[in-house]
Amino acid sequence: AADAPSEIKIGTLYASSGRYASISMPVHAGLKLWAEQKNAEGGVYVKAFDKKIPIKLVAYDDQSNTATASTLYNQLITQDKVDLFVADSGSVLTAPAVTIARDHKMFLFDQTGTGASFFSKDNPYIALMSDPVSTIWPKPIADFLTKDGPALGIKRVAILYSTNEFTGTQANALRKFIKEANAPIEIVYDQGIPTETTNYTVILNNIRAAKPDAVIHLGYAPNDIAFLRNVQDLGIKFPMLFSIYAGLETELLEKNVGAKGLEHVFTYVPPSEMAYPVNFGMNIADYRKAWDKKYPDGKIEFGFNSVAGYTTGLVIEKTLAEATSLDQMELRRAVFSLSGKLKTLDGTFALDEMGGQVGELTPLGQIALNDHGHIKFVAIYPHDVATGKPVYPRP
Amino acid sequence: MASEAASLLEAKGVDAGYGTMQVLWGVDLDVRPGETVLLLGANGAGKTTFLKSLVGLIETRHGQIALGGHDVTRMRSSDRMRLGMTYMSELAVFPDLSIEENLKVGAQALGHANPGARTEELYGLFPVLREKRRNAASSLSGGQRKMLGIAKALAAEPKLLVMDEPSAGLSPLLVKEVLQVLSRLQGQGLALLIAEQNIGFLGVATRVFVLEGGRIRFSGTVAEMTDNEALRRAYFGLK
Amino acid sequence: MSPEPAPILAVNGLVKRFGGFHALDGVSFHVSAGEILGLVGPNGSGKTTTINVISGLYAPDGGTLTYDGASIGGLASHKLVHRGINRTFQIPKPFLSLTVRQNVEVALAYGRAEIAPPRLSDLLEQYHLADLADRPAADLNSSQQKMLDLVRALATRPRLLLLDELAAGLNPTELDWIAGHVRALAQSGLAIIVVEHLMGFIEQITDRVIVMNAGKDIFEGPLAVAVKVPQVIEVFLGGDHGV
Amino acid sequence: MLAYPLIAGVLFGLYFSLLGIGLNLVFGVMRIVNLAHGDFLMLGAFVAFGVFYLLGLDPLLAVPLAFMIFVIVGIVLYGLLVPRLQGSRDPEMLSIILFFGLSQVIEALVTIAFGTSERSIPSRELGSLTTTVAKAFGAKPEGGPVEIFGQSFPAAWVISAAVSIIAIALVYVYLYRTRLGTLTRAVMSRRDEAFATGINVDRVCAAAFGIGLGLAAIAGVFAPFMFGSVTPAFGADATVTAFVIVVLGSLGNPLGTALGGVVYGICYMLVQTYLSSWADLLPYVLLILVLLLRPSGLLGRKVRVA
Amino acid sequence: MPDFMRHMLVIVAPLVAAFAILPGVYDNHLLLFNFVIFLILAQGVNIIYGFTGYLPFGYVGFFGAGAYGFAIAVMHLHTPAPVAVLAAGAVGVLLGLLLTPLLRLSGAYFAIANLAAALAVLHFVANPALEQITKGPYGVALNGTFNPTLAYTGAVIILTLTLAFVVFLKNSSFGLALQAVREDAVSAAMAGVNVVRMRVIAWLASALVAGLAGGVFAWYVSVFYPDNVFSNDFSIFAIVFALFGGVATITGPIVGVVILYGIYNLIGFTTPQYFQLIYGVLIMALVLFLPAGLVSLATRRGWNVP
Ligand SMILES: Nc1ncnc2c1ncn2[C@@H]1O[C@H](COP(=O)(O)OP(=O)(O)OP(=O)(O)O)[C@@H](O)[C@H]1O
Ligand SMILES: Nc1ncnc2c1ncn2[C@@H]1O[C@H](COP(=O)(O)OP(=O)(O)OP(=O)(O)O)[C@@H](O)[C@H]1O
Ligand SMILES: [Mg+2]
Ligand SMILES: [Mg+2]
Repeated sequence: AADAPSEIKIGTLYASSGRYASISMPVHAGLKLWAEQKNAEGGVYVKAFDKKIPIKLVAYDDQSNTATASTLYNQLITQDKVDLFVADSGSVLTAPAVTIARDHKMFLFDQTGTGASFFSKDNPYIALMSDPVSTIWPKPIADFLTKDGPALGIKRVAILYSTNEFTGTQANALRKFIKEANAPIEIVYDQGIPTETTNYTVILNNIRAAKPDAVIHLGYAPNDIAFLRNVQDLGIKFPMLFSIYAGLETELLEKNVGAKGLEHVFTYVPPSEMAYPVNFGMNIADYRKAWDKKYPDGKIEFGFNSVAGYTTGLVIEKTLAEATSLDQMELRRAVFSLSGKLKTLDGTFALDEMGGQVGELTPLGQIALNDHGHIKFVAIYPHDVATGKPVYPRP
Repeated sequence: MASEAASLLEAKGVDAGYGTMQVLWGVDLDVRPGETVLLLGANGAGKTTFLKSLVGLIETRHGQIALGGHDVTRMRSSDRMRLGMTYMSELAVFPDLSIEENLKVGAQALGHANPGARTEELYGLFPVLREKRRNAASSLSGGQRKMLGIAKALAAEPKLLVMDEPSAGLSPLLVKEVLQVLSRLQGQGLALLIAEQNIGFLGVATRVFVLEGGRIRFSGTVAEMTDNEALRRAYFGLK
Repeated sequence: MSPEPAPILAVNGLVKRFGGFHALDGVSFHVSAGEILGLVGPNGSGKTTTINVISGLYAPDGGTLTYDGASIGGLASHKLVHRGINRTFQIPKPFLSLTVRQNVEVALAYGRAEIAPPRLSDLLEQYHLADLADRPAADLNSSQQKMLDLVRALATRPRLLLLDELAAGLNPTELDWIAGHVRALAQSGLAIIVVEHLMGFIEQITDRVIVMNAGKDIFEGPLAVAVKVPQVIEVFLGGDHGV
Repeated sequence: MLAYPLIAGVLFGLYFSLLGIGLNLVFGVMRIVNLAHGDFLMLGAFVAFGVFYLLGLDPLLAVPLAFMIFVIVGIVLYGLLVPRLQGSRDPEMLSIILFFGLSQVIEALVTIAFGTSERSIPSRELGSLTTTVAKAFGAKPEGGPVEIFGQSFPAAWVISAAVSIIAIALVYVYLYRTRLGTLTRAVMSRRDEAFATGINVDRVCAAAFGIGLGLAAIAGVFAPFMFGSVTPAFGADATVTAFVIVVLGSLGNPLGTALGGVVYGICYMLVQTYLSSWADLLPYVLLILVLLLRPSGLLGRKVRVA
Repeated sequence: MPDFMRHMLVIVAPLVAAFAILPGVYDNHLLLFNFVIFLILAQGVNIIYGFTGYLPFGYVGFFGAGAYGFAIAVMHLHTPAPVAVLAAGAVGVLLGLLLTPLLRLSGAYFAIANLAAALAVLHFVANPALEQITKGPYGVALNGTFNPTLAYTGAVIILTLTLAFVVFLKNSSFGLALQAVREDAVSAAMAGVNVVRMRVIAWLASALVAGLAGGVFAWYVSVFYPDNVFSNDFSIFAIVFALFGGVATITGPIVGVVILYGIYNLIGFTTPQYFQLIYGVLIMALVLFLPAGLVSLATRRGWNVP
């Protein structure tokens, strides 16, 4: 091909401060790690020009402010004229990018914005890189409860969720899956609470009064931290306790809740614990090493989100190697062509027709402590990936 | 030199004003220990402004102010007052504090630890204040506030008391009582500098200064003032 | 004696309480157009409170207020202003950051509509505020602010004017000057209630005074008579006094 | 069912009072809208992290330490910022901008220094030095829950409520029983008259400002225990909550803040129990209702207008 | 009213013309759009704070309500977008009416109660129980109406109307009366001003302006969450911009937005690393060294700033 550019411009945002900083920064750090690693190798192979070209990451700080994010997204497209357009993480900060991408006919590499409203048949300009869409995410929990639960003695389930898009959608999905299964499972407590909630003592007291066999808590990391700490502070032992971030941001939770507080907690098993076989990019162990080397000060936690950012990088790399031009619809075609074929440390990359991620699913697992008090994961459901049996009820 | 050392308060060539507007032009005034000086002047002549610059509430742009022999021209108000001068402003009270607390603050601002006995004495002067001593000062009527203001300024047992229109708004009865109180305090050696319009105060004054348009127009004894036909006409009103 | 004109304002048994404290405890008096009524009494006897109630700042807790034949107790201040009642404040309350001119302009624009407004420049001139017209009211000292209060009140074209210690802080010459103005206003047909502690001033301008004590009216009549009433002397004047 | 949220409301409410009391001082005395109040709370939490993770000591020791540090920080900041601010025409409103800027700076610096992620301290570490004290409250050793009227509550709640009561009592003593406090209230009441009375207004205000920040920092020490974790962005929400509590109780009155906190706490817990998804709506509705019924807060009083 | 026409010609017309032309020369239309939005909001703050002294700390409540008003009109009533913008304005006014009792409060009490009201509206709108109507926390996606060019035009029209209203306030006895009310409500009443009605009118006008702005904002962005349109950053920015420029003038808030929001974006584009830090320091420095707002530079010299 003719005039190859001297660099491929990838535009993205991050939030160094504010409400969403703690989810945005690890994702962005993962993406940056990928970019720097590639540039150290002289760039990425771009099929459109049939050569290796360095990457230029154009990244602005939106400070968790969505109005700022909108202008900055626009800046990336209209002024910086980036070749590839990557959203900030989390649904709230991704939301403005969705419209803008569509308006400017730019294909949006959506890192972790799982909002159901982003994906529609009439919008071809988006695909979700690493998180499963919220509507299918809790399937393994529901299946475990309805299929294995009754035999274990799980009959009464409590659902507590934070009323935001991310966890609210999961709660709706979970409820639906349980009802559809027609299993002898009763939902004895089902409450949404504000996402800003940071103390659960009174709520826990109410849940306890409902005498559930399993408590499913769906909330963000700070919710999980406060929730699990309160459970510990009150000395309550629910027979089964599920929390999302015990698995997704294990390090963070371990720091804040302590290993003891996580023992026997059910959670999603993150890619870092599954050691998925990869056919592209670093595997989890190598990535961890690279991460620790680049971010030794521990200001940004290694976890699910850091894997997500790196995964975005890998998808982009593979896309560039696949696309015959940098035309946005061609990029889309290339991304979708990877579906089901690309296997990264985050699992199998697979998209539904609207761009939702359906491949990188997270099994249900349970946290156990080894003899040294270190955390390890036992995958429980689905059975084909299971590495052990659940400990139920919690001793 | 001897007379200078004898002055308790001495202002020389004071210029002061607000923002771009100069109000005072080279004002000279002195108060000797135990003396009562009356500052007269028309509405807007600059009496209040001058008192404020004496006690340090506004900056003195030129000139010097000495208090008990110390140059205090650049001193902040709280430090000046610690030298033994208190000020009764036109506002005079802390509206959100009770009467009793107002008196306490008056005393404590200058470091008097136990104002208790003094407070009783002041209540003796103004019984209505004792009656309302737990009420917020904001509930007081205009004249009651004046009483409180006077009492508050006295609570600190100053050597020199600077008062801005103590009689404005007081009933005739109270004006008389205030005059009595002041002459009693004079007897105890308190020096007074009073900006007033009420010529009743001439009775207790030793000397008079008259401000006009921000300049001293006259200074002298009460007798000298009453002898001056033009001044009488201007400041005593003609009937 | 000519028959008394019908009063423009009649106050009957007015009561105002603050918590358990009776600031007004049954005050009655009346005032007619063209008349200057003095309202005097010891500090805290309820003079300002009377004015506050008449001008609608506080609703009365008892008694009646009849203005122009209609009851006005509890009406909002601005409505009373539109009917022709206005006042000055003992502690003046101008619009501090507006200029003197703007202070008066507001009153000119929102005052009583029936009457053609007086000329702003005349008003300022008369009360010695013309030089200060374009300065913020915060730059005025308290007596100038009181004059501004008065000018603002006049700008609303009142028929009943309540003056709360307008003259406190003026020297005798200035008192004469303001007395002349107040008399002229009364001659032009205004009813005026004057609260003041300066007996000379009161003597000079009023025909009749009401002496208040502890929320009640204890005397009505000429000041010359009042000064001989023992109770008035005891609570208000003290000993002998020269008018 | 009702007893639990009520007791919880009182305990947590007392902590809420602690959250607001420093703000009340600063606002009441200087009419400064300290939008960075929550950021000082956050910094207080970081003092606790330091005491625990660097020195390995009981985080309770961070209470006096944080107080002292931030009293000094407050006095210095006062000198740098406030006199200049007071010289302007409308200091109360400008303080909003100034302290908004300060809050941005604090959050940015802390983020640069420590990163953005959540931090906390294990619950049982709070009061580890003073298990005797905890036992006196009926706690089992190792920071187990505390029984009150047969209901169990996190030990941290009880400890912070106790500290809060002590702090409020001390603020009350300071304001109403000490010389400095009387002068402070005089300044609160009318600044210009305070100058005229000979009060060293700057010194009085610097002290109040310092104490206000110190109290914020103390509240911050407990934040990781009461809110699970703390991030550098924690400040903004905390500031809002603190304002709500202070205004609920009425400005300038520490007892009002105590009452405001407890009322807030009880309502919060009741709503969380009976209408949990509306829990965040109700405190605000409560505030509005209280203010409409008593426009100057629960303990506010009416002022004479003319 | 010659001053009215002169101000319209000298200030409003060039500004509106500039924003009509700019999209042709500068491609980041959303940046321009946000400028217009903040110009509207800052003037809205000017109307209520500058002219009546009520600081609307929760101004975003009207903005967010307007945005949801727009969304609901489009989703449920299928109105065309311009009509939905009017509906958004109506929602703002309705919310304003609902909140008129707040005007009984003053100073910080009002500011905080207003903030509480905004948060209450946010939590109300975002409650899952209202999913059928507002989509609760799950966010709104409006497909049929998406049209950035028209939405931008709408915003410029709203800006023009808002400015015209401010010019009117500045040049009418109505505006003067509002300022009188701000200075002293009792005296204003004695000047014959119906204080309550004045305040309510200004309040509703300012609510209308924010509601309309929220409506066009929703129209432009199409996809948003409650957190997006109820972010209190909108309130704080609008207030900071207005105060920084100088309230109770026409030009102050304009200058404030152009400079501060300009710098804000400039920092964002050029030095992203320490964005927050630099912006915070800058704001503090401005307050300390230019405390009375930018227009004071001129007024101090005795110039009259419209
Ligand atoms: N805070 C202020 N800002 C600007 N100008 C002021 C201020 N206070 C007073 N002035 C002006 O200074 C001049 C002198 O005022 P000052 O108060 O000193 O007069 P005064 O002699 O005390 O009069 P009065 O007898 O009325 O009390 C007046 O013209 C007044 O307008
Ligand atoms: N808003 C209020 N709250 C509580 N008490 C009040 C209030 N207004 C007035 N009072 C009380 O009512 C009494 C009468 O006050 P008022 O101001 O009417 O007196 P006044 O006759 O005007 O006195 P002065 O001549 O000193 O101005 C006083 O004792 C005062 O403390
Ligand atoms: Mg004076
Ligand atoms: Mg009075």
